[in-house]
Formats: sequence, structure tokens, C-alpha cells
Amino acid sequence: MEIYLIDILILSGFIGYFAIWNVTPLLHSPLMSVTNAISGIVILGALENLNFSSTPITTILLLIAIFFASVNIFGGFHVSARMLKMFKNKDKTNE
Amino acid sequence: MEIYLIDILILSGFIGYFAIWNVTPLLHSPLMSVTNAISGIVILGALENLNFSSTPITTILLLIAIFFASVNIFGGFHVSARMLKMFKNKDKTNE
Amino acid sequence: MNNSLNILIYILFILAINRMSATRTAYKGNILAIIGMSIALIWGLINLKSEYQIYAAISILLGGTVGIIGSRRTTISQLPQMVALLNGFGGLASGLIGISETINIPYLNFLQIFIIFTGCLTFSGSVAGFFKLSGLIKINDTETIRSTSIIILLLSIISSFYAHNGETEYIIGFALLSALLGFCFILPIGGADMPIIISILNSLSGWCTTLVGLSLQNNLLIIVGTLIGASGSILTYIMTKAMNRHLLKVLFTPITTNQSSNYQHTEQDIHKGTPQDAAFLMENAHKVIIVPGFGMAASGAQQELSNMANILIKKYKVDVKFGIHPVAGRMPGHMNVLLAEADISPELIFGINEINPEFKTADVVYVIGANDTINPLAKTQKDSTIYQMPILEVEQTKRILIVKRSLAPGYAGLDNPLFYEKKTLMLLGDGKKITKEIVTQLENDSN
Amino acid sequence: MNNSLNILIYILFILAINRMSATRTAYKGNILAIIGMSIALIWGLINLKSEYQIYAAISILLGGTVGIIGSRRTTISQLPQMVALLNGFGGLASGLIGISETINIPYLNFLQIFIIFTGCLTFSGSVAGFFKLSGLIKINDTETIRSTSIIILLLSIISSFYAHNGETEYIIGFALLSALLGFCFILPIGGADMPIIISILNSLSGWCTTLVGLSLQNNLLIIVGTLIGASGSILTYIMTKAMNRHLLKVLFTPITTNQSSNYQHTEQDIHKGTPQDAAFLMENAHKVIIVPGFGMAASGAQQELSNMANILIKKYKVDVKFGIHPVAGRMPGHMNVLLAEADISPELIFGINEINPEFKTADVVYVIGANDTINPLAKTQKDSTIYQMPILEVEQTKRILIVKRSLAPGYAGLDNPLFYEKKTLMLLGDGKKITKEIVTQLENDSN
Ligand SMILES: NC(=O)c1ccc[n+]([C@@H]2O[C@H](COP(=O)([O-])OP(=O)(O)OC[C@H]3O[C@@H](n4cnc5c(N)ncnc54)[C@H](OP(=O)(O)O)[C@@H]3O)[C@@H](O)[C@H]2O)c1
Ligand SMILES: NC(=O)c1ccc[n+]([C@@H]2O[C@H](COP(=O)([O-])OP(=O)(O)OC[C@H]3O[C@@H](n4cnc5c(N)ncnc54)[C@H](OP(=O)(O)O)[C@@H]3O)[C@@H](O)[C@H]2O)c1
Repeated sequence: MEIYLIDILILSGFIGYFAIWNVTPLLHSPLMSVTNAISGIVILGALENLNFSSTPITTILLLIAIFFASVNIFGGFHVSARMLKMFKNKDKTNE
Repeated sequence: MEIYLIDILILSGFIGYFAIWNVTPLLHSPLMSVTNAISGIVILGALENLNFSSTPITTILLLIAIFFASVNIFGGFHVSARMLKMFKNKDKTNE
Repeated sequence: MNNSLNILIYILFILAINRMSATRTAYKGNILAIIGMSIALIWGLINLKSEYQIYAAISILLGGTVGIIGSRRTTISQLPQMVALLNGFGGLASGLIGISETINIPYLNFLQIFIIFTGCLTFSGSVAGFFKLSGLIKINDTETIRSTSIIILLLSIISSFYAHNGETEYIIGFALLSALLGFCFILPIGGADMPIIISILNSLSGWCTTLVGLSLQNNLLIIVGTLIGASGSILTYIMTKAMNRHLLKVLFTPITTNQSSNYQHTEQDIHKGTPQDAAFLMENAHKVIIVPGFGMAASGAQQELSNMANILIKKYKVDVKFGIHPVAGRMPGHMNVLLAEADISPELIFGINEINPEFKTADVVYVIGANDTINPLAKTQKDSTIYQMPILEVEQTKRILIVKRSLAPGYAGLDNPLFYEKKTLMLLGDGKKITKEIVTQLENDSN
Repeated sequence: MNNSLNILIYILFILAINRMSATRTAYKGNILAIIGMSIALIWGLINLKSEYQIYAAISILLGGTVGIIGSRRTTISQLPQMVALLNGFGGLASGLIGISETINIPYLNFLQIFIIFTGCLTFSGSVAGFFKLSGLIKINDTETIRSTSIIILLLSIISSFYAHNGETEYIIGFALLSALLGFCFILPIGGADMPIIISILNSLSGWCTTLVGLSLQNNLLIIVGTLIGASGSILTYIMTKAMNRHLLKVLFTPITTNQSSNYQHTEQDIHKGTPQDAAFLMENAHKVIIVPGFGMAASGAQQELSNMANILIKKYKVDVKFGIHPVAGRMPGHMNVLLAEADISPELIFGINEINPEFKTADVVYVIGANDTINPLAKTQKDSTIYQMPILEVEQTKRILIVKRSLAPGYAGLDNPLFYEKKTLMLLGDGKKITKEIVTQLENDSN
């Protein structure tokens, strides 16, 4: 399994590389903002750990983590949508 | 491990997708020819199996497989190089 | 079931990121990512022990509300700092997960130490970036901060050995030190380099996710984290190339804000103009190039600018083009977002390489709130933070109109010799107000 | 060690394929792939039991020699069939590996059955493609072959159940049936669709590698195979789009070679011209568009064409452009390879979308050995294999010069109404010879 783990890391890295390489600078900001929101997926880690939480401290820490990850996720997608909507509208008027 | 196996298949598929998507039609032929040569990597399967070959028949089958894979590999790279050299030369004269 | 959902989610994310490569599909990309995330959240909640479900749901709701309200309250020109801050929250979440994992554990493994370190550093670095971008902190004495951060680095390395033993106090101490390090490390970095820093922090938040994934053996987190980590790194690389900065220089060269001290001018050295002068010059021109910068964003002048361009094109048959520097504003693509908002046709908008040959043949260039991106000192002043950054070659045009509120320097803290040229007319005032006055004048003039 | 080499090898392959996306880097990409493969071969040999090393090395050497000699002997216009054939050998190797694995095994698993099936099918399909591309086989009665292949398909499915039990005779039978199936399946497919077929087979050879990798639990084979399989599938998709063909139609629509029977002409219906006429028309034109097709490749006229273009440009100040149809010739990019070989500047070469609006304003179009790609019937003749394929709109130009040896139809077996138009001048003869005579004439004429 160790063997496949490193493969997964490498392959994912390549996908990140390919996916980004063609993006026009114009879209770098929304791109950052979307990937930023996506990285909030770490919230799953907090939820998973919550199941094994043994003390109140860890529970509280994890709930705080969930809170902040949610700020990141919702805020991030909202900010991205705001930026991207402008491009989208513009595109429509040009068609 | 099963879990990671499917991940590897999906991720590799995506890489194939990304790597090809931007290729100009102009280079489709050399591209096919290079990927074709690369698929000759299956020769490693024949070499690996040879170590466990128990009967003369399997040995012979595997040696034939090695032979044909080699035709594919060497011929493929040679053909690709021939095609690509023309583009390369042209590029130089333009610089 | 669990794993096929994981696969579905990361496929959605990959497709989403892929869609971000073209303006036409980018919005849909965001929606794909939202769908993926919704599935993840719902599935995560369902799999939770029922006693925790309600608390987790409340946390998510609260966090979500805060996030959305925060985003709503943000003006478009504040988007960069908002992105920075959100990024930090992602890092904080990872850091907290890391800390919670270590409580009641006799020994930490390297992974957990890494998670805490990276998470806390990403958080505090992003907060520092947020402050800098909002202009809430200005740093002069960078040297001291840098030496301090080296000491903190050493301290946190040492403390990591203690934390290794799993005692909660040490772990908290280590976390705090890591956070302090991030803050002190980012603080002295040149403001002009902030987008690069955000990109680095973005990539770090991805790697945090990978680390958490590794520690939980969760393939979804591993794949998505690595994806973001790698894409952030590449974005960083692309940006440093666009700004012609070397990454090591960005991180370790102290800013010398006083570099412009030998270049002191007063308002007497400039030629002041009025909006009427500007309107006159532009309506009689064949070709006008508009160069917006951060000041356009700050004053929200994009709609007026769009009106101005339209009148010039329709009424006065002027050939109008917009020239956009890749790092104009406070984030990459900042100007493009704003011009798109104001419905300016993309055919009029050109990047630095396309527009630079055109300045020679233009009659008037209208610079609004841009400064560093047109500063010719980038070519000569070796000790400036923008040295060798490619600039828009505005100085080649016959007449230069520059709209800004004062003779204050731009983001890089550098004076701009263009202001004092004979062919330059300075229109001092708020960008939006001045442009509006020009529009009024253009409307009244007969062609 | 083994695994880090595996990783190194597939990283090299990924980088190689990535380099293939631009002409500037493509050659280096091939070299990266060669390096990766060399490492693989050496490592594979080292890891072999010493008693087998010598035999394996000899096989590799023999195969390599055959491959290189074969490639050297291939003329540039034969490259497509060569690629097809090599592809088949890759499939054959996988098939043989699959068969050898099953010998002395009580039960086959599904994977092994798949390997044998796909490998043999890829092999025989590629051989059929090779024959068709070389023109060694022409098929008229496609219906019978199609019905036969359905029977074979059924037979091979049935035999796979027997083969499942691991008895060698049945396995061999199953392999032969699979091979027969590939052959009969590819044979009736329209010649114009061969590049799509090659691309499919290319992708299949990748999937074979994946299957072998799965059966051997070898991550290198799995990753590389999937990579190629996926890229081949996408290439197929892109090509069907370029040709405006639907994949299912490509595979299952019978060709009706006699579609042109209602369109019988003789040489009396055409206007024959001489190279002198052609030279005269072109040297007095402002703008000439050259449209090459398979005939240019077949006659090797590219160098003469380059000379002709040069003289027209330099001596007669004519605006010369080349218009290339995406499927001109016998493989995608075929024309581009040849024009590159003849050192024709890429600035003169245009794709279908760029060149089509230009035919209206050109004075003369010089078509050399192109036929289907300029055939207006593609727009009207619903039952033809090229129906709805976008064509080069040569018919809009004032004068059309067409060089070919006869009035024979092109690859799709379709007559071409352009030949009989009043504004068309047919130059019957070998492409290279005629072009050479035109060049001589152009050299002698005074401008
Ligand atoms: N795009 C990015 O990715 C990014 C991110 C962070 C930093 N940066 C850096 O930011 C700089 C961008 O250059 P830039 O030319 O766009 O901007 P700049 O050099 O920061 O200059 C902006 C100018 O706008 C003027 N201004 C501010 N508010 C105004 C208002 N309300 N009305 C009119 N003018 C106003 C300011 O002068 P007054 O105060 O006199 O009005 C200032 O000189 C570069 O140094 C770049 O490296 C870029
Ligand atoms: N590019 C690809 O990917 C690909 C691959 C396979 C098939 N195809 C198909 O091939 C066709 C390509 O169209 P195309 O217009 O390039 O070619 P074409 O339609 O095949 O026509 C080629 C013409 O060249 C003439 N010719 C042959 N040898 C010649 C010589 N030595 N000198 C002068 N003329 C010669 C032939 O007429 P004479 O016999 O009268 O001389 C023939 O009509 C399409 O149907 C396409 O779908 C394309």
C-alpha cells in the first residue's frame, strides 16, 4: 500500500500541474479562491475524528476546526462566485 | 489496496486526458506514434513472467512476446523521431 | 459506498479546477466544486455518531453564515485580503485537527508535528497577509523582524522535540511558536509581493490537507490536498515569472521603503490639468490607451471608465484600448474582474505584450490609479522591489494623463519620474470623480 | 529500488507526452520517452534470472533491429501504415503474455481472458488497418464481412467459457477467434476512417498494458497503460469531431463504394491544362492558395511545391498561402510533416478555419493530389462516407488548378464535381512532375 500511496501523491501532483498550467493570468484570482475553498475539504478529517473524540477538549477543538473550515468553504465559494459571475455576465452579452 | 488501485486508474486517466487535450492536430500522428512506442513497456511484463516460466512453451511464448514488443518499441521511437525531426529542423531555421 | 463517494468528490473537484481555465466555463467550475463539497459535507454528517451530529451541524451552519456574511460585506477591491483570510482559516482548521489528534496520545509522530506546524503557520501567515493587504499594518523595520523570526524558527524546532513526547503544554507551545513564526515571516515581505505570498499560503493549505489525509489514511484528502498543493506551487512559480521576481528574493530581501528619498518633488514640479483639458485631448485623439491600476479599484471608477470609453468610441470615433498589467491592482486578474463588472468588451482589453508596442502610436494614454506598473524606475533602480518587473511603456506615448489623488508613491513605495515629465498632465483627485467629470465634459462637447 | 525506478520511468513518460503538445518541445519529448524505456529495459534484463538473460537480450536485439530497419525502409508517405503495424505488435506481445500466463493454470480469471481477447484483437485489427492503408486490400462486400464478424463474436464469447477452464487447446482457439474478430471488424470500415481506427487501436494497446499490469500487480504498467488508453480515447474523440463523424457510425456504417455510379464522366467533360497555363495564371495572380492532399505525399512533391511557392513570392510578389485540411493525407498532421520537411515557413500554413474565408479573395487555388478534402459533395451527398465533413472551400476561388493523375476518385471513392467546372483546369499527371515543370516555367518567364 505504501507503494501506491507515493504513486497517488505523484499522480495528483501532476494533475494539479496540468490543470493549472493553461489558466490565463486573468483567472488566477478566482482559481486561487476556488482551490482555497476546496482545501476546506479537510473538514472531513475533523468530522471523522469527532467520532473517536474521547475528551471534551478534543471535541471542542474539533468543533472549532469545523467552524473555521466552514467559514473557509462557504466564504471561499461565495467569493469565487462573486468574482466569476462578472466574467460570466460579460460572456453572455458578447454572445 | 483495492481502494488505491481504482484511484490510480482514475488519476492516470485524468493525466492522459490533460496531456492530450492541448495537442495541436498537427502533432497527432507523432503523438500516437510515441504513445504507441511507450505502450511497449508491456515488455516488462514478459520479462517478469520469464522468471517464473516453468515450461519451454511459456518460455518461447514470452520470448516471442519480447521480440514483438521490442519491434514496437524500437520501431515506434524511430518512426516518431523521424517525424519529429522535421518539425524540429523547421523550428531552428525560424529562430 | 464511502469510497465511491470519495472518488466522485475528487473527480468533481478535478473537473472544477479544469473548468477554471477559461472564463466561459469558470463559473460552472465553481458550481461543480460546490456540488462536490455539498456531497462531502452531507456524507460527513451522516457518518457522524448521532450525539455529535447536532453540534457539528451547528458549527457548519455558524461557520457558513459567518463566511457568507463576510464575503457579502467585502467590497470588490477588498477581495484579495478576504481570500487571504479564508485561506488562513483553512490552515487553522488543519492545525486544530492536528492538535486534537495529539491529545491523550503518548507519542506524536512526525506527521502530526508537521500538521500542527504547517497549519498554524498557514493561519498566522495568512492573517499577516490580510493585515498587510488591508493596509492595517505598515512595516519599516524589517531587519529586526527577520532576526526575530529566525530565533522563533529555532525555538519552534527545539519545542517540536518536546512536543514529540505528547505533553499538551508543549504541544500548545509549539503551535503558538509556529503561528508566531508564520506571522513574523510574512510581515516583512514587500507589499508588492503579497499575491505571491497568498499563492504560497494557498498551496500550503493544500499540503496541510494532504498531511491530515495521510494521518487519517483518507485517499480523498490526500488526492485533493496534493492537487491543491501542487497547483498552488505552480501558480506561485507562474506569478514570480510574471513579476520577474525570484522566489528566494521575494521571501528574503528586506524592503527598503525609503529608496525614494533622493527623489523628492513637490506639486510645483508637475503640470496640473483639469478634466476639461483631459476631455479635450482625448476627443481630438485618434488612439487612446487606458491604463487602470489599483486606484481605479479603490475609487470604483470602472463604470465611469466604461462610459468614457463608450463615448470616445461612439461619439468621437476614437480607437480606444485598455492595457492591463498582469499585476495591476492587488491580485492577479484584479483589473480584468473589475472591467468585466463594468461590461467593457473583452476585445478592447489587452495584456502587456500586446499593448506595449501600441503606446508608440497612441496619441494619449489615460492612466488611472496605476503607478508601479508604469514606473520606468523598474528598469533602472536596482535596489527597488520592482526592479526588472516588466512595465507598461506608457512613457512612449505623446501625451500622458495621470489620475491620482496626490504625488504619493504606489504600492512599492517608489516615486515615479513620469509625474514630472513635460508631456504629462496630472489630474489630482479621486479616480471616479475625475473620470465622471471627463464624461460630463465629453457629453457636452460637440464632435 | 524497483519502485523508485518504476516511478522515475512513468514520470519520464508523463513528461514526454506533455512535451508532445508543442512542435518546439516534441522532439525532446521523444527523447525523454526513450530514456525512460531504456531504463526499463536495462532494469528488466538485470532482474532476470541469469539463464534467461541471454535469450531475452537476443529477442530484444532482434526485435529492435527489425523495428529500426522497418522504420528506415518506410517512406514518409508510408508512415501511417507503419504506425498501425507497430501498434499491432504491441497488442500481440500483450496477447502472448496473456496466453503464456494461462498455460499450466487450472482456471483462468477474467483478467487473463480479457488480456488475450484485447491483445489478439488489437493485433489483428492493426494488421487489417495496415493492409487497408497500404492499399493491399480493397473491400466491396462489407455486409457479408459484418455478418461474419457477428458470428465470430458470438463464437469467441462461447469459447471464452471453455477457455476459462484452462485447457490449452481452448485458449488457443479463443485467441485465434479474437484475432479473427479484430480482422473482420476492422476490414469493412471506410478507408477515410482509418486514422480514427488507428487511434482506437492505439488506445486498446494501452488498455492491454493496463490489464497485464493488473494481472501482475505492477503499478508502472497500470499507470502507463491507463495513461495511453485514456489519451488514445481522447485522441479518438478529438478526431471524430474534426472529421465530423460519429464514432458509432465509423464502426458500424457499411461503406457504399458505388455511391458515385450515377456520376460518370469522361475526360471529354474536363478542361485540360498544361504546366505552362498554370504558371501563367499563378504568376499573374495577387493571391494563390496551395491545397495539398494525399497525392502530394504519394508523389513526394513537397520540395518542388516549396520551390514554386518561393519563386512566386520572391520573383512575382504573389501572396502565397497553404491551406491544410485536418484529415488531408493518410494521418492527422500528414501534410504538416511533409511541408515541414520541405522547409516551408509555418507562417504560410493555415488550418481549415483560417483559410476558408480566404478562398473568396484568392485569384488561383492550386490543388495538388487533394480530392475528398475539397469535394463539395460532402455538403450534399447524404449517403457518402464524407457527408458533413467540413471541406476546404476551394470552389469559391476564381480559378481552380487541380493536379492529379486521372479522374479517379479519392480515398472515399467519391467522384468530384469540381473537376468538371468551367473555371477548373485539370493538370493530369504525377504531382511532382507537373509541379517541377511549373517551376521551370516560372523560372524562365520574366516578371
Ligand atoms: N495584482 C497583483 O497581483 C498585486 C497584488 C499585490 C500587490 N501588487 C503590487 O501592487 C502594485 C500594482 O500597481 P498599480 O500600478 O496597479 O498600483 P500602485 O502602484 O499600487 O498605485 C496605485 C495608485 O493609485 C492611486 N490611488 C489610490 N486610491 C485612489 C483613488 N481613490 N483615486 C485615484 N487614485 C488612487 C494611488 O496614488 P494616490 O494615493 O496619490 O491616489 C497609487 O499611487 C504593484 O507594485 C504590484 O506588484 C500587485
Ligand atoms: N489525414 C488523415 O488522418 C486520413 C487518414 C486516412 C484517410 N483519410 C482520408 O483520406 C482522404 C484525404 O483526402 P485528400 O484530399 O488528402 O486525398 P484523397 O481524397 O485521398 O485524394 C488523393 C488524390 O491524389 C491523387 N494522387 C494520388 N497519387 C498521385 C500522384 N502521384 N500525383 C498526383 N496525384 C496523385 C489521387 O488521384 P489520381 O489517382 O487520379 O492521381 C487522389 O484523387 C479523406 O477522405 C480522409 O478522410 C485521412
